[in-house]
Amino acid sequence: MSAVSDFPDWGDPHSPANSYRLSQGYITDTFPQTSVPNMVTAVLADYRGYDTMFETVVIFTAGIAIIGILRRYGPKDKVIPEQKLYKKEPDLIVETTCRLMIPIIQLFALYVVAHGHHSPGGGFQGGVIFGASFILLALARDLQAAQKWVPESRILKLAGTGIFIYAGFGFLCLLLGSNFLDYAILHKVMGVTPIEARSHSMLGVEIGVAFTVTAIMFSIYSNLASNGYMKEGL
Amino acid sequence: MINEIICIVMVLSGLLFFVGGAIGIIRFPDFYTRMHAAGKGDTMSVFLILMGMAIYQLNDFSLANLLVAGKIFFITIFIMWAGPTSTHALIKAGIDEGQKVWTRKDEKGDPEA
Amino acid sequence: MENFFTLTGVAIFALMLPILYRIIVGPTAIDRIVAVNMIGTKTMVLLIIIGMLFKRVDMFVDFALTYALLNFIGSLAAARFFDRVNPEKQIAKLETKEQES
Amino acid sequence: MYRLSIFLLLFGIWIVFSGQFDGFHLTLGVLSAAFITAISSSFLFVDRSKGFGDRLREIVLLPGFLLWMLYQILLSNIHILKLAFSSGDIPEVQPSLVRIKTNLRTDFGKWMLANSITLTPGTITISIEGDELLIHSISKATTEGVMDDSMERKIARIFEPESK
Repeated sequence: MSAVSDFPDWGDPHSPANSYRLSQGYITDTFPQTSVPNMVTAVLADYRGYDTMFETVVIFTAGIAIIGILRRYGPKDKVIPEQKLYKKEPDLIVETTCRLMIPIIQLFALYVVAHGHHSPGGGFQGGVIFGASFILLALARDLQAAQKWVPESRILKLAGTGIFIYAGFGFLCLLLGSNFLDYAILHKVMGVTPIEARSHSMLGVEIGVAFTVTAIMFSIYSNLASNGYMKEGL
Repeated sequence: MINEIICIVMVLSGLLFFVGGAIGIIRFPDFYTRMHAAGKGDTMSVFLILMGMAIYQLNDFSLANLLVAGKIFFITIFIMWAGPTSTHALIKAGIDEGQKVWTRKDEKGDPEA
Repeated sequence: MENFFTLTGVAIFALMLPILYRIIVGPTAIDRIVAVNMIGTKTMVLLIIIGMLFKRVDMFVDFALTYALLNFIGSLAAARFFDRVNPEKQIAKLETKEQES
Repeated sequence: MYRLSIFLLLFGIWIVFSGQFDGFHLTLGVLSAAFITAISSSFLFVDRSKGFGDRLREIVLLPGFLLWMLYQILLSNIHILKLAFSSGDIPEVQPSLVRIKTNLRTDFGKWMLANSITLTPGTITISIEGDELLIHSISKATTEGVMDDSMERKIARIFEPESK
């Protein structure tokens, strides 16, 4: 308790963490270099681009591992005994509420992805919210209804697309004669100043992350909820 | 100034309803009656507290503050929209789980079966 | 006004304690879930108050909305889980018991 | 027509969320709203047979109903507060299960009725089966209150004017 009172104040510019040389560099240089007001996003998606890219790959690997461990392929036409247990007609009240809520949640998820520059948020968080909207659909109706949008065959494709977008930005930089994930060179393609190019590329990268996280979120939920049969869920 | 007074009154009455819900969830006899305290005590108090905040936010009027107040209002709508549904879902789950409905013993004194 | 918001936050935090009692004692699992749901709602209000204190409400509103959403999904998922545990309908049974008494 | 109104609605919500009015963010908003309209426009407004006049009447009459609802929520909270602070083992609490029939036909009307019953003092809807609602009521007075159909008539006046 007494140690807590010795902590520096929240947002104190003179606290040890803020007065260190490296942090000073980030705090003063981030906006002129990238035109992104939110430093966290800039550090995450630009200065430490490699790190975030392989975080996305880690999530992808986790998704593959979940599918490999949990997914069970029962016989095609035999009725699985547990399947009868899961059968349940959708509840009218829950279904109507979720039906009216889902488009707005999806819009909110896209807002979180798109405004990672200005407010807290970005690919990971937006992806989780977008995945949550599909989970809500699966809870309100049944797993089939949600799988109409995210079928099993499409999950890995979507997740792969996300990583492909992220790495694609890196290789595009490489092709144009700069370092891997050094977005400033992309101004030749985008037709804006190098500083704005960095900002816009961060958005592209975040979209890639969001794809992966959405797909893997839903995959984890549907595998866990249906005991790996992907038929009738929770 | 008038905004601050409205805000204080609204937040205090919201807190009062929170107290009602909290005491209700301790004192009421069975799951279903507790559900009444949980489901209703929360919606109105959240509405009052958040609207008080939104009104306080409009104290120095600008477009940005108006939009933030709009967002707070949006959360309020979300709560009042989702609250009844989760109440309903949980009480239905209680029925399906086989919770007993508590009934008052008769005045004549024959105990419940 | 700042002090008022701080006190409100402390009061809401104190109101979580009785509900915590219900989580610990609560006779059945579903009582505990209801209590957790209530605490989630209070946490959402608390987030907005923290935003007011830090003068960054525009940020904390997003947190609060996400928190409310996840709280809602959590309670729905718990409710469906109880449906699955006891799939046969209990309503008819309950009503007969009601008429007997 | 419906898709266009959904798109405009979503774009309005986006503007409230976003709060940034430069071209870049507005373009993102248009793209996002169009994307959501494309993938999930089937969720909002299921009943597409209603004409423009019906929708206009709903929009005009809905705020009055919501205000009345707000008053009911206030009443129900005061009711809970009174119960919570009453002494002894709360003699007013006499729970019972009630079944009522409704004449509303559409799913949305039933949803509205169920939520309204949940928010009015002392009653919670447990389930809807067909046109029967199972309701948990906390005391004798609220049981009588839920039996009369004034609320149902209010809802029917807004959403299903032909059915009363």
